[in-house]
Amino acid sequence: MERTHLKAFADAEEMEISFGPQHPSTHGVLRLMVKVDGERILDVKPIIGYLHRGTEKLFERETYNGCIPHTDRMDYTAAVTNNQGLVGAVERLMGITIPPRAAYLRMILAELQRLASHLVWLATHALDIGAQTPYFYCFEERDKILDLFEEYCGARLTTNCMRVGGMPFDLTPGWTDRCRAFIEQFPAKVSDWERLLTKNRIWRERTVGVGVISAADAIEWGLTGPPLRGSGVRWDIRKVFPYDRYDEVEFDVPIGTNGDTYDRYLVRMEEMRQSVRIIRQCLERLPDGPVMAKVPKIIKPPKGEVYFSVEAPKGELGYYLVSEGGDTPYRLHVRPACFINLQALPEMVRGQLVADLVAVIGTLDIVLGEIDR
Amino acid sequence: MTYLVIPLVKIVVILLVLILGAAYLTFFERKILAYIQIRLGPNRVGPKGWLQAIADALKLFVKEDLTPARSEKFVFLLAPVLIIVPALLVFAVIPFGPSDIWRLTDINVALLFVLGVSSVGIYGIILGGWSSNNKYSLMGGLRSAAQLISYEVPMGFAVVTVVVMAGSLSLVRIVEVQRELGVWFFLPGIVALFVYFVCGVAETNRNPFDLPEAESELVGGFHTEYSGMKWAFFFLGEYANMIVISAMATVLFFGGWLPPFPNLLAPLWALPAVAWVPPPFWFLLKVAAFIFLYMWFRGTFPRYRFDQLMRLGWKVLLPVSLANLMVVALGVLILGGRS
Amino acid sequence: MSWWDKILAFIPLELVQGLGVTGKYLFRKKVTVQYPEQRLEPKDRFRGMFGFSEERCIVCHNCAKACPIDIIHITDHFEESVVDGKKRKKKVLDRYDIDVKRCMFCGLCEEACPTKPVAIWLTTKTYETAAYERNERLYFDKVRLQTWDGVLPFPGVKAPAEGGMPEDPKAEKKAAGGEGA
Amino acid sequence: MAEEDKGAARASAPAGAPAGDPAAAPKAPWEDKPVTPVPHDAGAHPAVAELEAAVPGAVAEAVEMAGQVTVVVPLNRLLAACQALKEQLGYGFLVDLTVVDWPGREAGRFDVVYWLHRHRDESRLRVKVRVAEGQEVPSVTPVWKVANWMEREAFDMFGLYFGGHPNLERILTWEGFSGHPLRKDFPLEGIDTGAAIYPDVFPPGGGPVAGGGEE
Repeated sequence: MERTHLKAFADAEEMEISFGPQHPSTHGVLRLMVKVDGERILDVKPIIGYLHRGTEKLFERETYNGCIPHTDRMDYTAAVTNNQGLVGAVERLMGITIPPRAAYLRMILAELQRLASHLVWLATHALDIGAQTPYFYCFEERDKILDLFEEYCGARLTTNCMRVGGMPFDLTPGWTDRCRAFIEQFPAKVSDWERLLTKNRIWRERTVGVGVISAADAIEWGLTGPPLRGSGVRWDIRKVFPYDRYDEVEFDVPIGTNGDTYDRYLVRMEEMRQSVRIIRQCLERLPDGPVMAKVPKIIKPPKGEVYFSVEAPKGELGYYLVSEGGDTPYRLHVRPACFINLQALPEMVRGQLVADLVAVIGTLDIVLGEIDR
Repeated sequence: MTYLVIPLVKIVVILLVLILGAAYLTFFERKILAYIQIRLGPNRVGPKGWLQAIADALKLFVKEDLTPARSEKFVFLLAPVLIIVPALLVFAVIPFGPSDIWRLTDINVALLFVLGVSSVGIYGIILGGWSSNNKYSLMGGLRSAAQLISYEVPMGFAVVTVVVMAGSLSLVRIVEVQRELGVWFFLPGIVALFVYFVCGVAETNRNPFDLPEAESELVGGFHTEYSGMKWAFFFLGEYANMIVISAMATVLFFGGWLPPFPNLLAPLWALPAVAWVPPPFWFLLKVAAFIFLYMWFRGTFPRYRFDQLMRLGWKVLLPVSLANLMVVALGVLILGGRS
Repeated sequence: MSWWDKILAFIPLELVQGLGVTGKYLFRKKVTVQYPEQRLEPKDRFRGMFGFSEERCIVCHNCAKACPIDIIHITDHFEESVVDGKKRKKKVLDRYDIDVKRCMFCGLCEEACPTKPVAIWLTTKTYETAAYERNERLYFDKVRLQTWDGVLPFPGVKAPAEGGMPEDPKAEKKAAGGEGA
Repeated sequence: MAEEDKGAARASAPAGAPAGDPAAAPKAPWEDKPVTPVPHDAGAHPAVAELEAAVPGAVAEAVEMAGQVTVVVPLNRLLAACQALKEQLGYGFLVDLTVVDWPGREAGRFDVVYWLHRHRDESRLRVKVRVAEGQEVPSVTPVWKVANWMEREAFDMFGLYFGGHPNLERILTWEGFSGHPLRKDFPLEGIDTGAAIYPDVFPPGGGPVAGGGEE
């Protein structure tokens, strides 16, 4: 009697596995209903919402500056870029121009955040594929970045470091030196990790040709950020709609060719180097002057609507702000990059193996805080 | 009387050393991994963390032993036993030193015995994965079966290379031949050593071939549902198997208990200052080096995928080991082997 | 790719290179901080446990309004007193509670505080606020906010009631909207 | 239009603004009062004209604000307009889809907002359609695959039905959740949800209330 279920189990051709929400490599509370035939994936159905906190509803009761801490908690590995998008949207709607020093500070912090976010990605992606050690190397570097954040704004993860109209504080004395010291030693570390992974035959076998998505499909599925660039589309908000002072710095937008996991890996590694390049230029040019524009004490944008997006580490992070002229947003919608990138997951893994599923989740670099909001 | 007592004492000693050694291997592994990962590792229990292994064992002893409600109870219980017993059994024939004191027994088909017994261990994994009634465990068990089939064959051929060179299946004899020839077999058999060690890593389910447990894919693989002492048996079995593979590599390719350059430096080893060093010291040193290699691998490499692992086994290691066997056999034929 | 390259490709040189990287790190200085014995010192602007000074507070409710999640609860009343023959009305603080367990340490309350030096601040370097019973131990009224009953101050930091208050409105503690330096 | 976003950025941020010499130059833009963008009619905007030419009657209203063009499309022309936008005008990338709730508005309670991007000249266009409560919106999933989850989210949060959607389920809240959280009439402090999940434990209306239990 007891054996019947095992027998049924053995006879079944398809098996449905519930992957998550407590699975070690679903990067949070993602749940995937995976239909497999042996180890081959027939279909994947993502189930999300375990971390839904109603952020957009909360925005509707907060003052504009009060919204900023809430954005920290969406993509919690990249709080600075989240802040940047929100304040950018409000500034666009109010027509505020921020002082150049504030703009450069924002760029420095945002690029540091991009490094930190990519480090988390590399750490967890490598861990998913089975290499434990890069995790610790990456987190060591990330901690140095978080130290810089802590020195600047007092928090390491949920920075809340921007205000409508500029930056709340100026840099502490010596911050630029420490930042420069960090970015000078950083590229050598990237090379170390690349020696560990890039040419490694196991790493290549695990990533080349896995989770392929063509350029046309990538656009169709709305991918942005490294997943789009990995497919060979040279498209970056920083270049297309430059915000802050991105039009004044030089940097390249790396692209891949095949749109597979390996290309996305290479793109992100190169983006880290480009970020270092941007930070170096910003530190050289960092002008003196105020860090806060003249803004009214109570921020009341005019009636109207605006969409403003930044190139977050995960892709295009957009804020759609509808104002009725009050001191709280009438509606503040977030266009989360991860949410939309995750949607392409079933398309990318269908027909591949369970081990690839893990690799593709890692390469999409999702953060459930942003997906569920 | 001595006929019974001395082997019994030896068995007890070997088992104790082995189990304690396996327990402490976990400690060393954590330490080495931590140092590779610029951490300190366990250093709280006891002086410098030296009691960590004991604490872990104690924890596992007192931990609640869960059996999934709809599992195959008997097989579920049998699996950990199946994995640890063969791993321990192998040590019956491994020679730690030249004289009879340093080994339990010397049988003339020791190599066959080792290969045969150690492959039984895989059944523990397969059965454990199947009987847990967990999909992740089942997949872990299936992967393990595939791995077993793919890697037993090239490993066998790698070992045969040594047999061709030594002309014997007795482990003692193999070491003796290495001493007589004055050259350890890793030099003529470098390819065989490589194949053997890769297969050994795969057989023990260690990184980069740790697919059956593959934590980031299958949660815990075949031992997802195990806890407490049953789980500890899996763990002990894994580490005991590592010791087995390392010990075999030492015996087959690195001259077992022989000190480095036994003939060239013979006067040095005869000096009273070093002559008191018992032969097992050299043996254990070499084993430790191999085990360190295991841990170094774990700290460096990503994990292979299931189909890639099979491809590596069948398409690379098998032809390489076969070709190598032919070359070595030819060499032995030309140089006047001793068979 | 010639046949020689193909054979060479069999030899896993890049794996050895990877082993070299991890081998190099094996002998590097370790970065672990042994927590209870060693503590990382937070930076000056670090947002930690609340400090509050009742004498500085002018009961303006700005912090409560600035708080995005409304965890600062303030009630007050007017007290009339006669000083030098003149009637004076003074706001008196009845209750100043912070529900620290829900706090997200954004620091907006400190920025909103109009007094100089600030009456509420988070730059205390103190982060060990863990408690077994969050509803009791992490709900701070105005007395506990100043005496830090149940909070372990960071070594060298004093509780507000013992004088551990920010001395001067330093440049970095300026409120948002202040002029740049 | 290629410059629509860039242009706005430039207009409000003159390049090379003097940082070191504020006294000589006129007031820097960040020291002055902000120049608030004003919405104005964009009927003549080339993108709007193109759309009107491709699908006659598709443009009910066109507004430009802060360099961003909004086209209001009548509900019955939506699918045709979207198809034309994608296939003829080249808006291959649906950036965002969301809903704004305007309770009590005469023209229909909801605004469904589509934010499109064209890679050809990197320009963007906002398409808006007004929907009354209970009215069905044609799904744009056949046009842009990416709309799938966005529409599911809009359904989940606002209770808008997208006709022809392949899999219109709740996405962020759970199946069986009652209410649509981002509607303006949904209480901020949440609703009693315990009853819906554990009908045996909590009687209807007697479940734990989100945000309750404080003080």
